Amino acid sequence: MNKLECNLGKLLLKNPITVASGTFGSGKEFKDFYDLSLLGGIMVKGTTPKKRIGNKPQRLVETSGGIINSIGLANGGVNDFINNILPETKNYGTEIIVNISGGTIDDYGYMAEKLSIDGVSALEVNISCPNVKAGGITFGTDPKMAYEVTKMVKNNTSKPIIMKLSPNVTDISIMAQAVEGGGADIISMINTLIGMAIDIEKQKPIINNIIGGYSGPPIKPIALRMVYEVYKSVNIPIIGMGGIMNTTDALEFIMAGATAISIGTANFVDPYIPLNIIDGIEKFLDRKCLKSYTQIIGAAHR
Amino acid sequence: MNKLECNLGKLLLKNPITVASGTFGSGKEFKDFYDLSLLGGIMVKGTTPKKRIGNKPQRLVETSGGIINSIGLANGGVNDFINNILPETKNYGTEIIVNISGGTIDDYGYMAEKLSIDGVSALEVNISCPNVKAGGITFGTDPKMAYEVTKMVKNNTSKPIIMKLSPNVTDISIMAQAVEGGGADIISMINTLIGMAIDIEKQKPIINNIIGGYSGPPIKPIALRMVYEVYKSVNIPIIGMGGIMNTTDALEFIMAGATAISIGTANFVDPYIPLNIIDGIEKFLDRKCLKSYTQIIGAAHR
Amino acid sequence: MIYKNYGNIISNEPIIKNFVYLMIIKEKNIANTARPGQFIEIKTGLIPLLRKPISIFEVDKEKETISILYQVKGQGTKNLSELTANEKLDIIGPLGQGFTIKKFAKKCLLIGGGIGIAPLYDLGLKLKEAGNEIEIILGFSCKETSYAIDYFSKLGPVKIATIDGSLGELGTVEVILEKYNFKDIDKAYACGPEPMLKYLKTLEDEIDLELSLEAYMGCGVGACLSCVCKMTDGEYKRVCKEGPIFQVKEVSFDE
Amino acid sequence: MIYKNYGNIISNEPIIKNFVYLMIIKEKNIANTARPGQFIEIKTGLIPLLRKPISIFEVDKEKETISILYQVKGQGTKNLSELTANEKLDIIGPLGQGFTIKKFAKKCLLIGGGIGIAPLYDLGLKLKEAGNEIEIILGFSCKETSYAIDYFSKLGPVKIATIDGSLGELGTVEVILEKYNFKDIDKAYACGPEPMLKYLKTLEDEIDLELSLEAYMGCGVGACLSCVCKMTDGEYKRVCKEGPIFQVKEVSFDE
Ligand SMILES: Cc1cc2nc3c(=O)[nH]c(=O)nc-3n(C[C@H](O)[C@H](O)[C@H](O)COP(=O)(O)OP(=O)(O)OC[C@H]3O[C@@H](n4cnc5c(N)ncnc54)[C@H](O)[C@@H]3O)c2cc1C
Ligand SMILES: Cc1cc2nc3c(=O)[nH]c(=O)nc-3n(C[C@H](O)[C@H](O)[C@H](O)COP(=O)(O)OP(=O)(O)OC[C@H]3O[C@@H](n4cnc5c(N)ncnc54)[C@H](O)[C@@H]3O)c2cc1C
Ligand SMILES: Cc1cc2nc3c(=O)[nH]c(=O)nc-3n(C[C@H](O)[C@H](O)[C@H](O)COP(=O)(O)O)c2cc1C
Ligand SMILES: Cc1cc2nc3c(=O)[nH]c(=O)nc-3n(C[C@H](O)[C@H](O)[C@H](O)COP(=O)(O)O)c2cc1C
Ligand code: FES
Ligand code: FES
Repeated sequence: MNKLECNLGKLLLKNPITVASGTFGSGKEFKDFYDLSLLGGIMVKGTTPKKRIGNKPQRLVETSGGIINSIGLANGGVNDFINNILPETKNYGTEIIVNISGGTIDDYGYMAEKLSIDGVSALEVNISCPNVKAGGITFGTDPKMAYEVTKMVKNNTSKPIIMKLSPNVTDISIMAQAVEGGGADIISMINTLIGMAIDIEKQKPIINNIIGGYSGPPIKPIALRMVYEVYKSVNIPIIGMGGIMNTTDALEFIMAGATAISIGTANFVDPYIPLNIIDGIEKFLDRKCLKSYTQIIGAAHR
Repeated sequence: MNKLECNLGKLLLKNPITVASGTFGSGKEFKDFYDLSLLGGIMVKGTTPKKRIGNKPQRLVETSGGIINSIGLANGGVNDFINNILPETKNYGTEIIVNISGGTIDDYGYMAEKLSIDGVSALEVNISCPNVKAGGITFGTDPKMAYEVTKMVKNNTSKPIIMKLSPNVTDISIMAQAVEGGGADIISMINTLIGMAIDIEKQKPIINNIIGGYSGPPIKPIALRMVYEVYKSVNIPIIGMGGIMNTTDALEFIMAGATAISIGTANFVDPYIPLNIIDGIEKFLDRKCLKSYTQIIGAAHR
Repeated sequence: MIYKNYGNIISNEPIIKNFVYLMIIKEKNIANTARPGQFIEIKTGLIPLLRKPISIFEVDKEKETISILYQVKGQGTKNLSELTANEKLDIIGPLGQGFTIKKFAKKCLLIGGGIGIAPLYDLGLKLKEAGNEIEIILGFSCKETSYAIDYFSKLGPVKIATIDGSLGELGTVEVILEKYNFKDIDKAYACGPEPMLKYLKTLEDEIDLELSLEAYMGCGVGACLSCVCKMTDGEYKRVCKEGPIFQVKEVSFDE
Repeated sequence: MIYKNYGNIISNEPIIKNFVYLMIIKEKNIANTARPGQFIEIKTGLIPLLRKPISIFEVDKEKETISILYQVKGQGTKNLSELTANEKLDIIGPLGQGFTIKKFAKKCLLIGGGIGIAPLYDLGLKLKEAGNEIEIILGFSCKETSYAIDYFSKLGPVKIATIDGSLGELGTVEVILEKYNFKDIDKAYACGPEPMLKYLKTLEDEIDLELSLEAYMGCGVGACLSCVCKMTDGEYKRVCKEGPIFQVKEVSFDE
């Protein structure tokens, strides 16, 4: 048996290492570096019902050892994705997980239905975006709205659905239970924390959108704690992410309760990090004489 | 006029640089390094109604460029503080701000009354602790409980009261408005974020208490964003903190809306950081030809 | 093809200490494939986390080296300046699109402001190789902080402007361009600070101009969409992928 | 008095490369006031953020130097090992309480396990100065990873145990202590890994023993309450302030 075979219920990955939405494009940009079929899966850049040009730059800045971004979900829209991107991603030999975002609950249903097609292995539902009908409150910070989005997606697709939790909440377990109740097959977590940086010379926020999503190494302890909490609260598998840079980080997430992990910001630092982690986990298992990485999922709870 | 004179409403500081509760003891431990009267104020280590021995070690670990701690509010209790610590702190020539914690709302009232004595310049109310009567929900994550604590403290003291907000909430503005409504004179923010770290060799959480408070440079962008948001939501002054290591960090907080700032984890790295920042802010003001640092409070909002 | 390789530092010398450095790096694949205007992304140390985009200053295919000319700004470029010969350098490249290179009927003009001169030197060499005559305009803050003029002198006549007038004309490259006779020029190329580029935009009808733009980069390979700049048609393009070279008429500097 | 000063590194030599190093630092104030058993907190680089507690291995008041003997474990000690002579070192110290030093009626025994031998050498020197005779027991994993034995040989007879038996007796210091005749010993001092300390705790009625403890430190000066260890009376004491030296009877290793 393959030591790294990864069973996420309705979704099977050849290994538990995926790359996080928004940090890997559709994969194309990384093809020069390595054979994408080595990855467990690719979460493609967030897709929306219609084309979005995204936010005014400056969209990204490094701060405090991490980065803040506010891209504004720039993308060509779901039709463009289906017509122009999906045909290529089908050939990558890895699971293609499409990350979807919307401004209304109906948007999510529309996207789910549209994407219930060949070449899409699963849908990852980004609920860290504002509900335009609820005064801009983020779907992912209100358990009822998160539940509604989950149910809507569930009702419009038979693909495995991965609900992606926002960490900007008081109680992450309540959010996890809400999406589990709504029919989520898998939880991915965490999305970015909200942060900002100020240019003291200009006396202005650096990111044009003022605030942005904070990611990278600094958010790891928070992400890890949340995975640990959610593992105790739900019965569906977790894809853990947030600042994973190396094998140790990845193993921490697995021991906290993640069945798979996702590499985000690290892809900018060194595109080979996902492969290094696959290799590193194999070596760790060998050193500990373990037959499958699944033996250490949630180990820190014992 | 003194460029750094700091007016927090009922509380006046000679300069806006204070040191954060739990990172500076009662000041005594830093007396060898410099004259404590140079500081704007000292937030002393958290005090509780009764003596607490604190959590089992390991209580602290460095991770991801910051630290996680779970000291467990170890302290001698409020009477010990009044009898054995306050007589000494009175001579430091700086404002002594007593940080109080409790397990019930009455605890806070009791502490507020007890500490309404000479030598105490203000009370800083730590609401990042569990309410034992409400199933362990943290006071600082529920606006109603935060409001109740504020009112209770207010009713039991005429000292200026500083409500210290927890960042582990969905909407920090609601919390800020709740304590303002309860009668808070000042807000201090942020307390630590909840984080964890796992020892992959032992396959166990590193901190004995499993989770702990995450502080230091990595939390700065989150703290800054929260100060920025709260500045827009309330009319009382803010003492900003969270990962401040140098003059630039301090100025960012001031421009985000903080009237004073507090240095925490940085004291462990270099005890002279508070003095370096006082000096650095003066130089910045000179360079920009500003007469008072108050001219840049909230500058990033303009 | 984009490579991620460890180059070997051949030398790293200050042109002006703590300010501008020239580093020569041996890296076969990048040296063999890079075109003028392209850049590399360098991991300068543990912190900063992100790689830093730096233009290719010169390529020596025979020696299989590239060189970079860089200015120390913050931690990343400071780290770079502290590296020494024989150390390894983690680089990704070549990245982005290059400048147009061909034989033009009339002369070519290179316009560089400050460290923006960096991508223009290799361009000049290749334009010359292609049989073009070249004129150069460079702008610096003052004589003491001017550099690499000797390199450009090898390409053709150099005009200089400094803000304090300590070298060449007093002012920015604008003062030279205002009275410049573009009749002999078929094609111009420019790189420099934003005010300079905005000024050049006003000349778009007088002169056929390619600009090398800067933008804050996350990935450098087109994946993160952070490095965009606005086009006249309202769309955003990626400086790291469709750029850093753009036609002046394409780009919009209105916010 | 606690000082925060920049010491000057006189030398930093591997005793065993990538494993154990000896660094000599010139810092007048600490050299003049440090007592055996005290330690310093060193800022080893940008990352790790926290200072690292390291015992004082030897003091030379005349030369105004202190030395440290340290083992490379993670990033902090790795940073230390890469420093070279004439670099500055940001240190705070001397910290904590020292060992008891006086003239005892009978002999003194030093018991060190691994890098735990570090605080014992200066102690031995000062005990000898005070007129005591000294015996030493040291434990290592194997011959190849043993070190500094030559230093201790200057103090008195040294007995050694190694886990693999490649030097001295086979096993830990326990195998030597089990058959040790404590009759001639008035006072013992120990520092080493936790299992060794726990074993020594079982000897508390046989021998008057002082232990040097370790605990994860935040501030190093008594302010953060992170470095505590349990006492037999149920209270916690701070290793950095009341310690690192404790009487074996005070401390509790339960749980
Ligand atoms: C395509 C391109 C080519 C460049 N070529 C050169 C060159 O040949 N020589 C040279 O000296 N400089 C060049 N730069 C600029 C160089 O990238 C920045 O000076 C450098 O990143 C500064 O990093 P720092 O850590 O030293 O300073 P910081 O203090 O981090 O930043 C100083 C300024 O540099 C810019 N900067 C910082 N990080 C990035 C980033 N990740 N991406 C883009 N800009 C950033 C920002 O505007 C920032 O305000 C180029 C930039 C781009 C986009
Ligand atoms: C009072 C005291 C005296 C010491 N004297 C010596 C000495 O003379 N020579 C020597 O080689 N070592 C000594 N140590 C141990 C030394 O402090 C650690 O080996 C060092 O901190 C490891 O840091 P690192 O970054 O290299 O490794 P890391 O990978 O960070 O840690 C390795 C292990 O070292 C310990 N450690 C890490 N950080 C700290 C910290 N801030 N405080 C306490 N322990 C920590 C932890 O147990 C950790 O598991 C002493 C420790 C204490 C408490
Ligand atoms: C530039 C950038 C763009 C992102 N875009 C998306 C997105 O479109 N949809 C989404 O769900 N998450 C997005 N994310 C969040 C990441 O997928 C991931 O959850 C987060 O960055 C934490 O992981 P990391 O610390 O490893 O980067 C983005 C992150 C970054 C840095
Ligand atoms: C070791 C330690 C102990 C702390 N103890 C307290 C405390 O008793 N009461 C309190 O309100 N905050 C406490 N804090 C939180 C700090 O006062 C501060 O809010 C937080 O650390 C963020 O600032 P920093 O990143 O500058 O450290 C403690 C923090 C640390 C690191
Ligand atoms: S830097 Fe990521 S798309 Fe250009
Ligand atoms: S390390 Fe802070 S009290 Fe000992």
